[in-house]
Amino acid sequence: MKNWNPMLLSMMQPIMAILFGLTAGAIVVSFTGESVMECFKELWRGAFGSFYFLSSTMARATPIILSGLGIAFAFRAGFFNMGAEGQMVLGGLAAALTALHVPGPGWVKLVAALCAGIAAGGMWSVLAVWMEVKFKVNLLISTLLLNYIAVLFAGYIVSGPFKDTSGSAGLAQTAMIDQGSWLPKLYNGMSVHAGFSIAIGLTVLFVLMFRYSIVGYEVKMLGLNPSFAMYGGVNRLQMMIFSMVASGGLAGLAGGVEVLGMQYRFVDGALTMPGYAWTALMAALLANAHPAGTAVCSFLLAALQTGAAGMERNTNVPVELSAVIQAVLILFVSVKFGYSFMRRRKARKNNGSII
Amino acid sequence: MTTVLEARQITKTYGDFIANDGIDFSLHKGEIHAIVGENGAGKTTLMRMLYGMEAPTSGDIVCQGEVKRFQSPLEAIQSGIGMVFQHFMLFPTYTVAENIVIGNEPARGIWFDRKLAADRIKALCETYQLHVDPDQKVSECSLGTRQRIEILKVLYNGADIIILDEPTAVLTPLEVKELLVTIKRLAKQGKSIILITHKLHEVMEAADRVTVLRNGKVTGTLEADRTSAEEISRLMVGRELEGVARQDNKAGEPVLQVRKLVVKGANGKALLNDINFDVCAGEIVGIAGVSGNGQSELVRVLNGLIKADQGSMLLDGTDVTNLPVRRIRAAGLAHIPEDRYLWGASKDASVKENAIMGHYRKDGCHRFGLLRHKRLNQLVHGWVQSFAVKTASIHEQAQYLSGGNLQKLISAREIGQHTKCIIAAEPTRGVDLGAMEIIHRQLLRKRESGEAVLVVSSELSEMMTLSDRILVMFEGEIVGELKGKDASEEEISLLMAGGGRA
Amino acid sequence: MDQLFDISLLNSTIRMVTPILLAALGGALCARAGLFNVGLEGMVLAGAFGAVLGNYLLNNLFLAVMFAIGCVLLLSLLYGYFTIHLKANVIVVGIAVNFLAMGLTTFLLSAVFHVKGAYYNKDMEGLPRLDIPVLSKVPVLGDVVSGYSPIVFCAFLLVIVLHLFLYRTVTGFRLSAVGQSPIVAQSAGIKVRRYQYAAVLACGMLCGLAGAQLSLGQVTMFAEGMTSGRGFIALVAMMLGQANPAGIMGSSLLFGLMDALSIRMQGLWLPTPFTMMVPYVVTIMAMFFFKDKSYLHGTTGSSR
Amino acid sequence: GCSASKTKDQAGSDAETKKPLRVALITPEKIGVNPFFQIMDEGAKQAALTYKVEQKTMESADPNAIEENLRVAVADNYDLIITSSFQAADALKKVAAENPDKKFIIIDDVVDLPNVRSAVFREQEAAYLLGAAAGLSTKSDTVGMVVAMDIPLMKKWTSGFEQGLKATNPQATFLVNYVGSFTDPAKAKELALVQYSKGADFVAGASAVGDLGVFEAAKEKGFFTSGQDIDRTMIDPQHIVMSQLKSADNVVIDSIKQFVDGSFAPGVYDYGLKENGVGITYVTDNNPFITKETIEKVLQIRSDIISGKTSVVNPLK
Ligand SMILES: Nc1ncnc2c1ncn2[C@@H]1O[C@H](COP(=O)(O)OP(=O)(O)OP(=O)(O)O)[C@@H](O)[C@H]1O
Ligand SMILES: Nc1ncnc2c1ncn2[C@@H]1O[C@H](COP(=O)(O)OP(=O)(O)OP(=O)(O)O)[C@@H](O)[C@H]1O
Ligand SMILES: [Mg+2]
Ligand SMILES: [Mg+2]
Repeated sequence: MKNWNPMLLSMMQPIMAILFGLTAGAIVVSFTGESVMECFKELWRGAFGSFYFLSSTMARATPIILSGLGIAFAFRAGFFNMGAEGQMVLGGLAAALTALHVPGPGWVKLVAALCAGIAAGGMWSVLAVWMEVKFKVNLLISTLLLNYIAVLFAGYIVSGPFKDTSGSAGLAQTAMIDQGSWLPKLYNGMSVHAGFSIAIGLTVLFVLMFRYSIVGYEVKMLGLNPSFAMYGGVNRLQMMIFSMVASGGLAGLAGGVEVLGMQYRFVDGALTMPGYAWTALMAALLANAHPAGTAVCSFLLAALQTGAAGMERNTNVPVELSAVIQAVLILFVSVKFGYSFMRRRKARKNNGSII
Repeated sequence: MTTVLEARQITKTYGDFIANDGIDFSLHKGEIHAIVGENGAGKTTLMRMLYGMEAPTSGDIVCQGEVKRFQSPLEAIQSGIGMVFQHFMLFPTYTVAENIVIGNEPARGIWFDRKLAADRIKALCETYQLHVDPDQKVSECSLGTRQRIEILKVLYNGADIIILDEPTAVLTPLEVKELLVTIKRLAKQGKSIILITHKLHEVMEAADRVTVLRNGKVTGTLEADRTSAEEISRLMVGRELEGVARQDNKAGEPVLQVRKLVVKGANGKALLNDINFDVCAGEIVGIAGVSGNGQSELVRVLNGLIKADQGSMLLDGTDVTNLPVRRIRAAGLAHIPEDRYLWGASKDASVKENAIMGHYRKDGCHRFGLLRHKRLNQLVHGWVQSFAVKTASIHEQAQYLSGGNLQKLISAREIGQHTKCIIAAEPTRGVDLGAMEIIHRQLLRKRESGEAVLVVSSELSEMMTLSDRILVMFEGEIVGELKGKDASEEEISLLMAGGGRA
Repeated sequence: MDQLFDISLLNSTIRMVTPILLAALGGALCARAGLFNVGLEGMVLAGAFGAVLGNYLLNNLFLAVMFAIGCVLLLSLLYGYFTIHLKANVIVVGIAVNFLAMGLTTFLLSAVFHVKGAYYNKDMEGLPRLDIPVLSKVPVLGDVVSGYSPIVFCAFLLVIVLHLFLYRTVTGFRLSAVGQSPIVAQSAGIKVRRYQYAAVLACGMLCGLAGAQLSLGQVTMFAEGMTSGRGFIALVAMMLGQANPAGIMGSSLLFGLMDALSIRMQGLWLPTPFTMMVPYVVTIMAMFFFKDKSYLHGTTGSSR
Repeated sequence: GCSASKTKDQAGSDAETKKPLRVALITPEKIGVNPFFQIMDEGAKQAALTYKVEQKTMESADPNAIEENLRVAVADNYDLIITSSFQAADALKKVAAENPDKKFIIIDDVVDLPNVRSAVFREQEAAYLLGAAAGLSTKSDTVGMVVAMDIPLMKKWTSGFEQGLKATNPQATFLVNYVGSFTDPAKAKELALVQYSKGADFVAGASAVGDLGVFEAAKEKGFFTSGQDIDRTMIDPQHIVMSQLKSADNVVIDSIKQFVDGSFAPGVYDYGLKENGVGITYVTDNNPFITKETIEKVLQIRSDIISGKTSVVNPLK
């Protein structure tokens, strides 16, 4: 029972808060003179209204869940990875290039590409670890700055050496990957692809890992009190490398999966423009870095985004306002009403509110 | 005799749990009133209410004849109440003066007059005969100095009523003596003082009256000069203390051998210099010393948390010098750390997660990289029972344990490792008498079963009850060795102060 | 190589750096109060829009800047309410504030000005350029230090003011105490929330100024998303400068100078994406030399 | 999209006679910083009025939304679905192949399917004219261009411009700087100022919203500049002396017209100077930079390009 409570709570609070957020959203909508009920209906329909929309919500949630899990993983071990975006971009790039240039049958390319994505993301985040260990560069800053470098670098690769030369050739993107090495779609004509299954599988794996495995225990202890973990024989450096590699690797996998399952090529900006990494960061923070909670929050945030697109299409709420409504909803989700109210005392004891 | 502060039928409940149950308590002007009780008896809770940090569930607080409802510590401060928390409330990066004046800074217009602050602190130091250097950074101060800073802070804010929550737990004997002298002087100057402590000899030495709490209730308020430590402890624990018996047994082969150990600090200065000693099977060796003379470093280097620059250490015949913590532990070393919140436990983890640290890699506790929860639960339950750890469940967060109970849990964990050698650093700091007995008895039992025990403590009485031999450290060196039986407090104190050097 | 350095390089560095500097100072105040403000980007954007809107509505530059500040104050009040009162996660709220600012400004752009993308009016007046009476006559120095909008001078003045504030005044002292440990500060009788709100509002003011400089000082227009990541650079500058005004000025100038240099390096020998990396790479490398990151402990959680 | 209801009402009047055709325009990004999509939207709205069709514009918030919008448009049974740019090409390839009975148009990229009509522009030809005009007019023999991003697509502008410049003024220096963003007028302005300080007396804007920054720099320092995609000269005719045009609106209007009158056919349509799909405008009166003779020369070059006498190299081929 005790074991379940925190997990249940970490899932319940966002749902509770969404209700408050919807009320606030209703106020915004009513300013535009649209029917509030109509808008929310469209918001719902755009996210879950039909199997098609549900599947695109799932597709959109895929990279968010994966990189969210990555961020949560590092966070559990006590490290803040703000570099998911760069890791994702490099992962996507590596996956695309591998799928294009590695010889062999389609599935070999696919597997190699996914591994390359993980490796690229993992290596990029290990660079930040190296700087932290060697020069005491704060992870938060280095991972943030490495994003810019990764994005610029990927932009160079696909507008220079590995540019797509078919078609109008004016585009910063790689050539299209052969159909044989695409991640299969889960349902015909729907956007959700096998990457979603990978994401769900990994979520379950992490839940189990944190509950039952030695590594999970060590990661958790390191995150809660590094000195205590070190005193008990946990090797901080090893764990730091492990968790940051896992974190970056998951973000890289998110990029790879998006490339191999959605776009079938690496397109400059296609991974950064939708703001997956930021959404993933929010999901991980909202769920307090709990893996299942992170997946649920990722899914809800993705639903919010696809729902907003649906609302845009089918009502007269201007496009710009949907961003406002999203922001308002997120603000309220972030409050975790039920939770923080119950734990206010504890928060005070814990040195205030920060993170 | 005027009553300055009074608690009338105060009750405090946390959910179903009654932390304070109809407490009546009064503090007279100019008296030192000790409050004693087991860990979790509700002492701190009562103080938090008197200081406005918590609101009583029912009952009244009467201050200078008026019923008060403090909304915040600020209001308590304004009514002349000051509190020194056991866990220091100081900003380590600020100077002593800054820490003292904060909240009530001397200012010229909007400007913070640091010079005036320092002058005022100096004057304050003179008045109360408490000496600190106003310009020193708190992070560089010893624990004793920090304690003085806390008291000065309270005095600076003009408090007439001073609450001290276990002020002596972290101090060295010398510092304790000084502190008690200070407290008595303050009482003479008209301040009223509440002193919480687990050490009855301190109560007997300093207090005018004693209030004993047990399970949230007052079991008695006594005049200190008309009672005895035995009576107090009976009221506290609800039974007679048995005392710990020591059997004579012969020391065996050396288990832990330390040779020519040198550890250098960041600036190249030797923190430990040429340390040599053995701890044999069936022997308890005590390490005494004023804090800051290298004991912490010694413990840490033995456990692999810092690296030795020279020298070697052998554990049960194998060389474990500079091995990673895990390897040293696997080779047979257990360790009760001195700072339980920093090293010894994770407040946000559950009791069980805290208890299995260091055990989870043992045979039988894991399979295919997975933890065997059933087995571990059994283990932890066993420890909780045999060490009488008060906790609602082993899945409760460790932060809800009172300090003493947490210490019992840590001791249980480390003693339960069944290693050839155990290092116990300050094993009973902040622990009540009953619990202290349990821990001492367990350490002695280890000795009797032929294991090697190294105790590091600033508590001389503890050192003398437990140790077969006592090593005294001064400035990173071992400056003397005494037989536990023949050692006198004076002798040890002299060595600790560097008297053995010449 | 002499192509790379000239006075206009310094001029352009100072102009480009001002919004970053102001936002970073605001971020530093929040960091000092224990709040890690990721919402700088959105706050500056709101300021930029507010300035143009104020100028359009009130037709007075001073009032326009005040209007910008007012707009951002509202936004930062929201930020403060959620983070301080409701204890929501600061980073999540920061990101939401960024979304909110982006959405609101584009919405209002079309609602008020009936344009999409950007509002530009040739007749709209920008902030005046100020010449410093005597200094501007001095040959080289005069060119470097004068001819900027008042906000530029204001920003550099604020560095000094904030430095004095943080290290010399009672309020600044208490603010830093709050950031170091809210619990300890509270036990010393300091009204922690009040200080946190004050810091957040001051941050809002500075971001309002930053935005006004961007949309009325540097150019005279509003374009959606015109902050283009400056808020995040400000965040980095704040961290690199250890939330200390002089340090922040140093790190902002370093970044600005590298940015200006990277412009000049375009087309020389490196492909453009690599020249564009220069400021980021140099900033990371600069951090190799700053080892004391103690102040970050409460605020971020690189190791909680 | 807020236009749907209006056109619906209008269409209601002759609803009995025949159901109006329905046209969806799906932009690959939000209509905002890029005037190209704005004029496309305007063209579609205008055509909707003229040809009495029901029209709806869907803006895609990010690249992933494009495919979804396309699919929704198909599901909602729009008769003609117009989209644009390379971002939409992959999505369109999929959706169009799955729906062979639907008619699609893609503007600014090629999708080679029997039910898709592709319209592409030869921007380099207009850029060539711009470069030629600049080459003929520059007094300092230095001209510049502020470009949004260093991506291959933008080569059509830079390379075309350079070809025109070198053809008319071989010794002229050509400065190019990249903003690194489509939405950063402040940096674009600084870049224009840098080019001015290096001696450029003409700086062409090719940086989307950033162009406004370039214009402002020109006004401040008194050099000359040009706009892009639509006629920007009226903003400040004294300094913005030319504008390079790309008539996406005309393409949209044309296509809708053909669709309505039944002459719509798939295939690749290439719009250059000849087809009036691209071009440039000049400020003719009171223009100290571009003289009458220059204009005549440029017009000559224009007809040379149209006749094929002068050929402009497509940098992307
Ligand atoms: N906020 C709280 N919520 C729930 N239980 C609490 C809370 N505060 C204290 N307790 C419980 O109340 C009891 C009394 O705690 P208190 O700190 O007063 O004990 P104490 O006498 O100071 O013990 P120690 O000697 O260890 O310091 C403990 O069992 C503790 O777990
Ligand atoms: N919010 C809370 N909820 C539950 N228990 C709490 C809460 N706050 C404090 N406690 C408990 O109240 C007691 C008092 O806490 P405090 O910080 O004073 O430690 P302490 O028991 O005095 O420590 P020590 O033994 O080291 O003396 C502890 O047992 C702590 O676990
Ligand atoms: Mg206590
Ligand atoms: Mg205690």
